[in-house]
Amino acid sequence: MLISRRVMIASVATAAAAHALPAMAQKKYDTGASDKEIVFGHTGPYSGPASAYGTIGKAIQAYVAKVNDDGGVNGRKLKMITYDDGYSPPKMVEMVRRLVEQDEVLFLFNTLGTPTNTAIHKYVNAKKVPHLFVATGATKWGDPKNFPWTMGWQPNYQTEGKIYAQYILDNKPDAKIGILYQNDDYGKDYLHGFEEGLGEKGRKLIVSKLSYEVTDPTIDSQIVSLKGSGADTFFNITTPKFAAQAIRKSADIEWKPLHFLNNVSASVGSVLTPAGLDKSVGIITALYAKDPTDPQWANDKGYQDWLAWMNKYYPEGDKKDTFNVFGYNVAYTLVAALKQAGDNLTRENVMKQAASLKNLEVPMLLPGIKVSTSATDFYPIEQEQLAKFNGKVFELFGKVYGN
Amino acid sequence: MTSNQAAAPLATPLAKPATSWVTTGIFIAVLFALPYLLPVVLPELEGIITLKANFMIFQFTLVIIYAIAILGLNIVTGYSGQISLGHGAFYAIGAYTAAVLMDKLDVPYWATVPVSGALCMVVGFLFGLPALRLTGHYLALATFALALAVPQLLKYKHIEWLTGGVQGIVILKPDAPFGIKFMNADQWLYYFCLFVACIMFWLAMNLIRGRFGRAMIAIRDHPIAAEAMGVNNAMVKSMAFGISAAYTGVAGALGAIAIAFVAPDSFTVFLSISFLVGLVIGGLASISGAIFGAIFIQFVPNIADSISKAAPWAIYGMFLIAAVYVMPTGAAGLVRRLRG
Amino acid sequence: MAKLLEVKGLRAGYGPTEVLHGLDFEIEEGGITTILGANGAGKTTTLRAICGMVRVSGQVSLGGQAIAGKATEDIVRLGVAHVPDGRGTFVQLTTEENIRLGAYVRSDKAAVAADMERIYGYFPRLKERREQQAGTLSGGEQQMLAISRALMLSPRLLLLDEPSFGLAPLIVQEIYRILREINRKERVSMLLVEQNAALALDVADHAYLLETGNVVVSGTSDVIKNDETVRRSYLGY
Amino acid sequence: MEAFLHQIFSGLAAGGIYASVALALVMIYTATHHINFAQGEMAMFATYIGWALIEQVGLPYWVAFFLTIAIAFVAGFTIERIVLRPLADKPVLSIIIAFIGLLVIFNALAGFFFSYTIKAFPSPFPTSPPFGNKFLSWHDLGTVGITVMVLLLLFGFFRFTPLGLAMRAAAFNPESARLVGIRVGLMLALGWGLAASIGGIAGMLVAHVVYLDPNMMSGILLYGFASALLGGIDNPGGAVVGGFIVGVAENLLGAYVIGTELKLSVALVLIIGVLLVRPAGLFGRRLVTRV
Repeated sequence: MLISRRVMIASVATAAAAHALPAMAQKKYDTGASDKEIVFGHTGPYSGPASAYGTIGKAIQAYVAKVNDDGGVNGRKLKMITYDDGYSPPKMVEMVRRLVEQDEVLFLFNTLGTPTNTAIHKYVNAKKVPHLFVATGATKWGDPKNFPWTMGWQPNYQTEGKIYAQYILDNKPDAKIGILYQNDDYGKDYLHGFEEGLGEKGRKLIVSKLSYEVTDPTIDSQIVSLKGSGADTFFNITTPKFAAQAIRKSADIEWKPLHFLNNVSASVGSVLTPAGLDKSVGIITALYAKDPTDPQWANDKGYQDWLAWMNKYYPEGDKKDTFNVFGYNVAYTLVAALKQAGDNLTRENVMKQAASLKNLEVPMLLPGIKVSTSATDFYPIEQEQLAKFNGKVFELFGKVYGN
Repeated sequence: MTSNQAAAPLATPLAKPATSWVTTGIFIAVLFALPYLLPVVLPELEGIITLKANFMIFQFTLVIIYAIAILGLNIVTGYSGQISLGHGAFYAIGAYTAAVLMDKLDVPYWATVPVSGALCMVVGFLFGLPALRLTGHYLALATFALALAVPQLLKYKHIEWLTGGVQGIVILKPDAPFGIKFMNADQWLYYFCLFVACIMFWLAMNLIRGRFGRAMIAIRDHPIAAEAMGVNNAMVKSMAFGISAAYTGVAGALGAIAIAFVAPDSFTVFLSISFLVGLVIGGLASISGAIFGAIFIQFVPNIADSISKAAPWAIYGMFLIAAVYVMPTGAAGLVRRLRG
Repeated sequence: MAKLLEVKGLRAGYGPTEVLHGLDFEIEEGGITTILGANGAGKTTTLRAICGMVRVSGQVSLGGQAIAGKATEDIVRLGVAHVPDGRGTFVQLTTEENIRLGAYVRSDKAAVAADMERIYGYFPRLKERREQQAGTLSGGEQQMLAISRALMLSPRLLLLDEPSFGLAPLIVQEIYRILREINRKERVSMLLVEQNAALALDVADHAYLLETGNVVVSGTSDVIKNDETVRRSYLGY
Repeated sequence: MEAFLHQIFSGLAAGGIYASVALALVMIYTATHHINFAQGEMAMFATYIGWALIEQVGLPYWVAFFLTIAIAFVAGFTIERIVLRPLADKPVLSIIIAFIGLLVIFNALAGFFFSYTIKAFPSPFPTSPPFGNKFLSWHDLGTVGITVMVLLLLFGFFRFTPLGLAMRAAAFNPESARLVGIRVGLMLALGWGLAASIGGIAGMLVAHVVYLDPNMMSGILLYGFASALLGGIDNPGGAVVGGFIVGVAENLLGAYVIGTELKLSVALVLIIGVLLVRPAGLFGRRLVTRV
């Protein structure tokens, strides 16, 4: 009797479980995920020489706050744990290990910097922790064969360099090219892509190639040398401060080359305005995101949503700062991937979903530029469009490069 | 930094070694037991000892490494009285030596450590011979220049084949040897570093209490008298600089092995400044001070970060100023005061 | 004669060590008083205590005004000039800048200029070297410079810490001759600390003898000079 | 040839910047015998105040300029009183750590209050090139002019005023300074105030050229430091000349000799070489003391 009753209860329970199975089937969790929340990790340079990028982490946090206010992702709140890595590779290793081993996050998101991410590249792949949408434009983040747990996000620097090279070969095959680049991984990546795009023959067009260090107070001397080299085309691989100096100095010494400015510094408000809008006319750049300081987007829905979000969730943030657009866009991408993952919040599925984004439209990306990934394509944004500054706005022109 | 007046002390030196043999013994025993003590002290770690405890063991590994580096700086600044803002350079040279040897020549990791130390000793000595003719601010500028120049040299295009340029070198993290099963890579690395540290600290103690140590201290306190007594000041100072560089180089090699990656960005000027901070806050001319200093530079930035994401450096700066208010002779000096 | 400085129960020391264990002495207006004693008796500390350069307790009054515990620069402003042990030369400044600094707290420009000329009258060698860096002066010249700087304050009380130290006998004689002259002509009261007791007793009116931080003997110079036991047991000549 | 002249003149323009920063370093050294590592960050912060006064409050340039100098003076004075006073009798290295503390605090606070995007700082000088030349702008000339003016004022102040003399005396020998009635603590605080003011001037001149951001001074301070030591740390005139030498030498080396990658390293090695031969700097006075 007793036994049969126990059996009966058991069988009822089994039946109930069996019945519930279809609905429950996908509720699978790895560490960091639960019915209530999804915990993920992030690091950024809140202190130290690269602290200008710290705002990206703050913007992501502000976006997470908005998502949670709107009800979270599939009913789960997002919890972001973020630490300061000071742009130092050893510190990054420590902080990422803390996130993975002590905080037990589900995945890592948008960790910043090429040397810093290189330092943890092997580790996260050995641990099989999704390492999503890292904030660097190096090429190595899209290597699913060898590093199936790491994925980039922004168009990589090499691709962008190739776009400029292609444009020069098509439109100015007799150019005499002068290049100024920052002497670090970022500058060299651009340079590498550009030279590769020019090809064996095109490389002969380069008449001068100069570098600067971030500690240099000014780059006036380099601009003077570039002018002296007779270059009539200028590829400007510099961060905002040096970009503004370069634009102004070349105007001051009346050097008027065909000027290509890397996307890193293509901000109307925080680079061209300080440099002088009149001095910036004719600058060509490759864009993929909307510049919040470019008046052409003033009535754009995506921009207005962004502005409303900035005002509500990140009022102390600088609205001229393109990094705040970057944070918003990348966080938007993440939320889309997580939505797609549904209730199956294993590390494997998160990675799988991040690698199956199909033509995702992100509000602060340029119209027509979409986020797409696949099991073999770990470069979410590969499209960029050239734009020329007309004294007021960047006018997009030509085709959308990339696929 | 102060004027060239010989009377102005660089720091208040501590008179005697802080710790007795008994306390030293207990301390070392605790360090050796640490990987097994952690789960006991923090019961919530039980059962998951592998993961959470591993991270802490990794952090303590870093503390040990920094302690060796600070000890090295202490030899030159604390005992020999020469200010150096450039020891990050030796840390970088040590780290790159280890990385290049492992990456290009497949030298086993443990063998790279003495090589790094030896190379740094030579570089430090050669740098010291001319540079130590400078004093005060001038030496500070020279050493600071070294800290600034080394990362730039490391990415110089003509040695890129060796150093990996701006990309740096990724190396393999060593596993426990002989197929030891009860120890994972982190624990093994901890013991390896601890072992090296014990040797280095023991050597330092003997060095400082010996003839050479007395010569260094004599030069620091009474340069003219020392010279008159037949001490070759220039040679002793340069040797001290070389030995100090060797310590920091050994630390750099261990650091490279622990992090399994080197790049120019790992060795900015801020690293050198951190060592100086660790040195002063730990306690000058104090061997145990190096450990306190290492704990400070390892953990206080994390605390600052946890207090404010808006401006962690502002918090860190306040910690720095507060530390010199409360402990003008460093943590080692404070401990001494509390004891007696 | 009126008392310029009265000291009662003066204790002073460095850190935890007390050097002076309750001194009582006084200085008469216009006179020269000397403090004698062996090395380490507390002579220099006594002078430093009067100027507030060390931690003190007890009473020190200058012309009836309590000065114990005041800051050095405030005591100086009350007219106490100090020729310190080691002369305290500003070695990087010129001779004349050193002398000008002596009058830093005075605002009577015309009188300062006059004083400067008068002092150059006492020490013509300094006038010759007025543009020279003070660190390059000889020991005797630096001592003269220290005295000149102190005099520029136009002090009521001049504290002198071993002005003969390390100088050749001829120069010592010259300095003492000038000190006596200044005392007589300008009525500057002086408190003189000396190891060379014979020299000090020669110029001073009154003497105190210190031993390990206590006054053991006091009296007029003549009395002490002629007291055989004191001379033998304390002064050693 | 034209390019060569261009390099020389842009070196002179950069030299003007280094000179103005070196002058601030010499100032604080003369007054306190410390080299303040936080000097650059303090100057940067003062420049932000100037920027806010011009761009946000809307004051005319020169009003904001002098107001900033005054604010910097008060701030420098206050920092000495609050932060450094309690450390007065502490070991030198403790004070250096406090400087490092101040450096990171100001750097972080500037980013926190003013964000990291670069800001254009106006120049009070005309934008058209002076006398039709194409090598130097009015701002470059103005920088040199103001730096030389500050230099002359400082020289006069230290040489001919009792207060200036007292400040030097207090730095050289605080104990003797007290014995002539100088309030040494006050002198140190005044020295900090003056140095902060000069730093503010330098910052405002520099910011127009390099753009204002929280890390504006990190590179410049090093060049300023090198210039000051090259010229002689106790010699304001030497520091200014040192600034020009460093500016021109760095440009020419980078453009014609060693390339831009190593120019900083090589420039520093050269400076150290000079210091080995002339330990007190090119124009510094070797201190001679007889015992």
